[in-house]
Amino acid sequence: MNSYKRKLLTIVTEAALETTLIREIDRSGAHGYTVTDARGKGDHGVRDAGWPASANIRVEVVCDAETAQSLAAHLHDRYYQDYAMILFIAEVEVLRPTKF
Amino acid sequence: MNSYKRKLLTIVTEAALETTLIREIDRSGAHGYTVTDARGKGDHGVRDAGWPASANIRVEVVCDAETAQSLAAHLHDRYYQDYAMILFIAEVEVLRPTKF
Amino acid sequence: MNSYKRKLLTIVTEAALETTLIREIDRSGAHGYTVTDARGKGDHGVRDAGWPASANIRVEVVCDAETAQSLAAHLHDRYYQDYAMILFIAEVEVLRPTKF
Amino acid sequence: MDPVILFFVLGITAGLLRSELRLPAAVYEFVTIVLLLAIGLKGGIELAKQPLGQLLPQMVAVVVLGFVLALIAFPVLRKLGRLQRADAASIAAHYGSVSVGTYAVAVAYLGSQQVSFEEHMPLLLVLMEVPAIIVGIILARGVSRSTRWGSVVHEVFLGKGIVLLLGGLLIGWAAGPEGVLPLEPLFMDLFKGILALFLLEMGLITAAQLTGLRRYGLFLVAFGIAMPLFSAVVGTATALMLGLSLGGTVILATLAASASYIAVPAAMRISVPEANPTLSLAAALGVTFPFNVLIGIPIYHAMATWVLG
Amino acid sequence: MDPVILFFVLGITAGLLRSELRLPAAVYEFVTIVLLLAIGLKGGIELAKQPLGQLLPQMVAVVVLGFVLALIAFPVLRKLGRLQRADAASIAAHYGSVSVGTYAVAVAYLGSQQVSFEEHMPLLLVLMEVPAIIVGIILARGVSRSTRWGSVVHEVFLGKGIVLLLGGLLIGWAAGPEGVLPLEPLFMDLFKGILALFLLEMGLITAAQLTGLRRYGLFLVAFGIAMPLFSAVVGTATALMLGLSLGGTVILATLAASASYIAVPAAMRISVPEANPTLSLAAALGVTFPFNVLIGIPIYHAMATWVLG
Amino acid sequence: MDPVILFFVLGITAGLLRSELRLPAAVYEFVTIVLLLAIGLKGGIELAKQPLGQLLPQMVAVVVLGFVLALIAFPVLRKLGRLQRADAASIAAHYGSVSVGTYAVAVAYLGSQQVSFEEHMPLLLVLMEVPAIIVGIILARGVSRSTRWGSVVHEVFLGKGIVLLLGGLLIGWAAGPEGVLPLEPLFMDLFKGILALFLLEMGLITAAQLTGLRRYGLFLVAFGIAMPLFSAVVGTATALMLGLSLGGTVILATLAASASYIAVPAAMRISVPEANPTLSLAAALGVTFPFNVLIGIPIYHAMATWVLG
Ligand SMILES: Nc1ncnc2c1ncn2[C@@H]1O[C@H](COP(=O)(O)O)[C@@H](O)[C@H]1O
Ligand SMILES: Nc1ncnc2c1ncn2[C@@H]1O[C@H](COP(=O)(O)O)[C@@H](O)[C@H]1O
Ligand SMILES: Nc1ncnc2c1ncn2[C@@H]1O[C@H](COP(=O)(O)O)[C@@H](O)[C@H]1O
Ligand code: NA
Ligand code: NA
Ligand code: NA
Repeated sequence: MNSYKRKLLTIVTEAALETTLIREIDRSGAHGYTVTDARGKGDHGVRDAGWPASANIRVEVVCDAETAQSLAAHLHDRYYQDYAMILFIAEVEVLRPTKF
Repeated sequence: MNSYKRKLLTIVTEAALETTLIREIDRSGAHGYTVTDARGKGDHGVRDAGWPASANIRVEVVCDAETAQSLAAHLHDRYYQDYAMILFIAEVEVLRPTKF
Repeated sequence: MNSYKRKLLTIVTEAALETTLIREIDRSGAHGYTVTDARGKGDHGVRDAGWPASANIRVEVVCDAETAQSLAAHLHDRYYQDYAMILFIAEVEVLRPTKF
Repeated sequence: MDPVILFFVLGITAGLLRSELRLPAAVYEFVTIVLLLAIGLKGGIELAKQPLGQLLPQMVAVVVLGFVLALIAFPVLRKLGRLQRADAASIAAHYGSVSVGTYAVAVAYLGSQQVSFEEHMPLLLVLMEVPAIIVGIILARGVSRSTRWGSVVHEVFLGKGIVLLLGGLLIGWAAGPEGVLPLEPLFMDLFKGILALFLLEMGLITAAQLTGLRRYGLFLVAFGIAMPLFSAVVGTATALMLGLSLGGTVILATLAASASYIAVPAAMRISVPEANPTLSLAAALGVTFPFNVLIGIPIYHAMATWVLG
Repeated sequence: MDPVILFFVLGITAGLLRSELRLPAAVYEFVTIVLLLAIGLKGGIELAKQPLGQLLPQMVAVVVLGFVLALIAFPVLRKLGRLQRADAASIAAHYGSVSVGTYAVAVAYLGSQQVSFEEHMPLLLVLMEVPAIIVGIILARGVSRSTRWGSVVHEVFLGKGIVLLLGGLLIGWAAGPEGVLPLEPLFMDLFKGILALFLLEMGLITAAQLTGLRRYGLFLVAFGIAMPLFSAVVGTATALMLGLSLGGTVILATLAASASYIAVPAAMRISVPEANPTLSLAAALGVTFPFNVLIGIPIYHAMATWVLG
Repeated sequence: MDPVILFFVLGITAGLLRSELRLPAAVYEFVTIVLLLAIGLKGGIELAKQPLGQLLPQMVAVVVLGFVLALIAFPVLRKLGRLQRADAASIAAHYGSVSVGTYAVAVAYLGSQQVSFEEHMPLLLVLMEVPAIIVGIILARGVSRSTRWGSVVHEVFLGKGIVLLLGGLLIGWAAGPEGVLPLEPLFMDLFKGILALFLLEMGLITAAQLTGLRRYGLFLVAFGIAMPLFSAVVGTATALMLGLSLGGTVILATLAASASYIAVPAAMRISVPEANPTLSLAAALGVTFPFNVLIGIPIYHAMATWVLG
């Protein structure tokens, strides 16, 4: 079976941003996303998920390289300063190129 | 310390499929798997995990390239049509080649 | 926007190890980590998260190659024998090189 | 209107207005588990009081009722609704089976109307969950050799719903009214409060299903209202035949009218995967559940009063 | 000391000692949901008993109170605290709004002191949550065109807190004292037990906020104690003007003195993202919440007794 | 048979039949937290009634009992079971310590047998949790300098179990019988219902441990039954020496016979990581817990009756 290269953009950020972030992803042209609940630590200190204000989410978007780059750049410019957030992009192979 | 190349197959699908999927992974020859609860959106609409019927799982399998390819192809053929499911494969390094 | 190569070290292990593991990560020089709750199966059998003693965590650390290698090697030497644990490292791109 | 219903209305409203209100999955599960055990326990206590043999006619009747309702729904869905074979079979299974949430609302309704009913109804509830699932699978795939009946049986009888209902029944039956007494503060006194939380969540879920509905149109709405009305008539007739009391008749009509959304969706997803779950859930949860809860049960009450009066 | 307060102390202690004790997020949510609904229901029952029109003066007064307290806090934070505009605006919004947890403790306190109060207080609680949020946003950004007021309104009125409080109020009001009776075992009888669990968790959370405090110094501690004392005086004066009873006066003083940590943080995070949430939570949760719960409420009680005596 | 036991049987059965039934982790935690607090509170109320000094002999006795049982178990496990040093030490620690779940079942059992007991037993429960852990660590590693006793003490005394039990004790003691009254609906009235849910989950967990058992054979089964019987005899003798009542004797025998599965596994995992947790959990949860709950407690009751009669 053939496989095709796509990008996996992973975003870890504050749970409070979920609705906003999903709107941004929908607008970016990506076809879907996956969210899991998370906790962690970074420049904004420990976020231990004990209550909504300190919970994180981990969002994954599989999409083409261009969408990944532009979505990442947009999120970076718009949210990095004010929110606890990290972004990273990995290379992945998918089986159905039209799906992503 | 030496490191060895393996594949990381990630599957996001309906929580209802967990038992079935685990059976498939066991049969595939992979040595293990990791499951986390998730929600998301894709071609089958929003799955918001509010109740069991709309919950997703995110399953990871670290294995050799061949197992990853054949398991992915099998899952694709068998479940893609009827279930909300995505698959993607990434390259990873592991420390103990015999474990995976 | 420029992007920079970093490593993503993923650790899946027993939930009981969370505090210890976080201390190790802090010491390793990595700038942060992300934790999600998980379940799974491996050489140490099925860990189904039904209660604390059988729960897993999935920890991710984005850092430079050197830190990833040395942290992985240290965890491997120190914990692999006694704990249910796997480690794998992937290549990722990040936007802000100083953050990781 | 019973205040528990108002919680359902609150949930739907919050869902439609896209409120941030969301109950964690664990809370939904907790509330469901307590409800299922409570219903089972209550029925079991009653079983302890009377010989099971005497209930045999009723037990047989509801099993037949489950089969029949699914078999009637199928051609309607296939012909009038022009649905695909698998979808029609799956929806038929949902409507032949029963909804525990609807049952609980009917119990609460009769309580506040001070109408008593045969307390062994949870036994009939359990019995009526299963037959339609089997009908649905056979309608979808025929009695082919390839159906893994082993795993179907496993899926059906060992699903959360049946295990907790049946477990509760057996425990209630073994422990008897005296034995269950110390469990009552949790399972009986809190029942309505827990039911209120459950209905709040069901309202949120129902609101989400309405999207599915918008996509699949009028037929499902019509079916989701007409089918329970028809089933309630059949249920009432069956109750009459069995000589049930007024309350028992309302309950049996409600059981017949209700459509499953716990046991059947899970079973269909595994055994008839080609059926689109959006369709069946839109009908069962988006239309029939609110219809029964808000309008149906009082209608079935009126119908039973009229028939038995 | 009321035993529920001891649960708060237990939580803080466990948190500061870095105990492994942690309540799962789902338990926190469950406990919060039950508390919010219970408070709403209780207020709603009372509303059913009296004409709403008669409460209009009180309703207007607390809305104004919310505006005023936020407007007073802002320049203090800006000038004395030398905080950035956004931070001062956000903290002002927290202190102009109210804390449901503190309210619940005050209710428990009055209960054990056997002081009665106007039971419609939850209505005032709901009304007082919102105005300060609007003040905070305007203070932070001016009345610029670019503020997406649509999404602000959505965020504010459709957040979990308001939906559950208001929903509870409406259900209690529609169902009346009789109708709510079967819900009482969960929402009334368990109230104090659930509040104890909530305060245990709040203690753990408070302990975590103290880190934030250590970083941002003395001003926040001073403000976090002085502001509630000042607000309580204003609240007491307002209560006097409105002719509230002793209990009602204590409650209104407590509401004024309390700082929000559910509705406001969520709204500020979205609408004034440049404000640092560590600052506002350190003050509201790390200082003011424990101050009110442990020391403030008895002080406000003494104050009201003195004023009204 | 007490109906709460039937919930345990339901859980085991569902687990062995590989039912889909699973309680979310958050529900397990919730139920555990309520049980631990309830047991602590109950003991604390009693402590408020009597001078602590009077209990000193009992307190010392159970601490010694904990040490002794672990020290007896170790050579048996090492010699007869031919287990590795770390494994033997870890299992010895489990059996020298106590199981809160088993204690709760014994309390429920005595309640339905209408046998009263010294209500300060939760104090002894807390005291008996710790000593065996220390024995276990020393047996595994010697009193080497490298053991980080600081983190051991932290792990042991600040684990969830001890914090909640001790916290409950202190709160109950400070608040006294009157003060705790408003908390009773949650912590006392619901106790048996919550215990039922806990035992349901424990049944599911026990069923899962049986796999571990199958792998490690007969010795663990034999030890898992013989050790509690032996410990119960020692416990009964101690109770006799201390002049406890019939109920108190049954409780102390049960405490001695029970094997920890909350505090000890967590502590061993960190402090004696080379011990295989599958072994200790298979014995403590797969054998001893069900043995005590289903058969042991009535035996200890009979034994106490015989000895004291
Ligand atoms: N180096 C890192 N590796 C993995 N996750 C991180 C890292 N840094 C931050 N995070 C996650 O991203 C969240 C926000 O990061 P920050 O904005 O740096 O506080 C943290 O709470 C962590 O969950
Ligand atoms: N492009 C995507 N990126 C990340 N996750 C996705 C994507 N598409 C789908 N998913 C996830 O996979 C699930 C099933 O996808 P689908 O079958 O497309 O509905 C969704 O509910 C999402 O959780
Ligand atoms: N091949 C694998 N792929 C993905 N996850 C694995 C794999 N092997 C083990 N795991 C995870 O790592 C945990 C510990 O592994 P082990 O030490 O092999 O028992 C398991 O419970 C799984 O969650
Ligand atoms: Na039906
Ligand atoms: Na205020
Ligand atoms: Na013991």
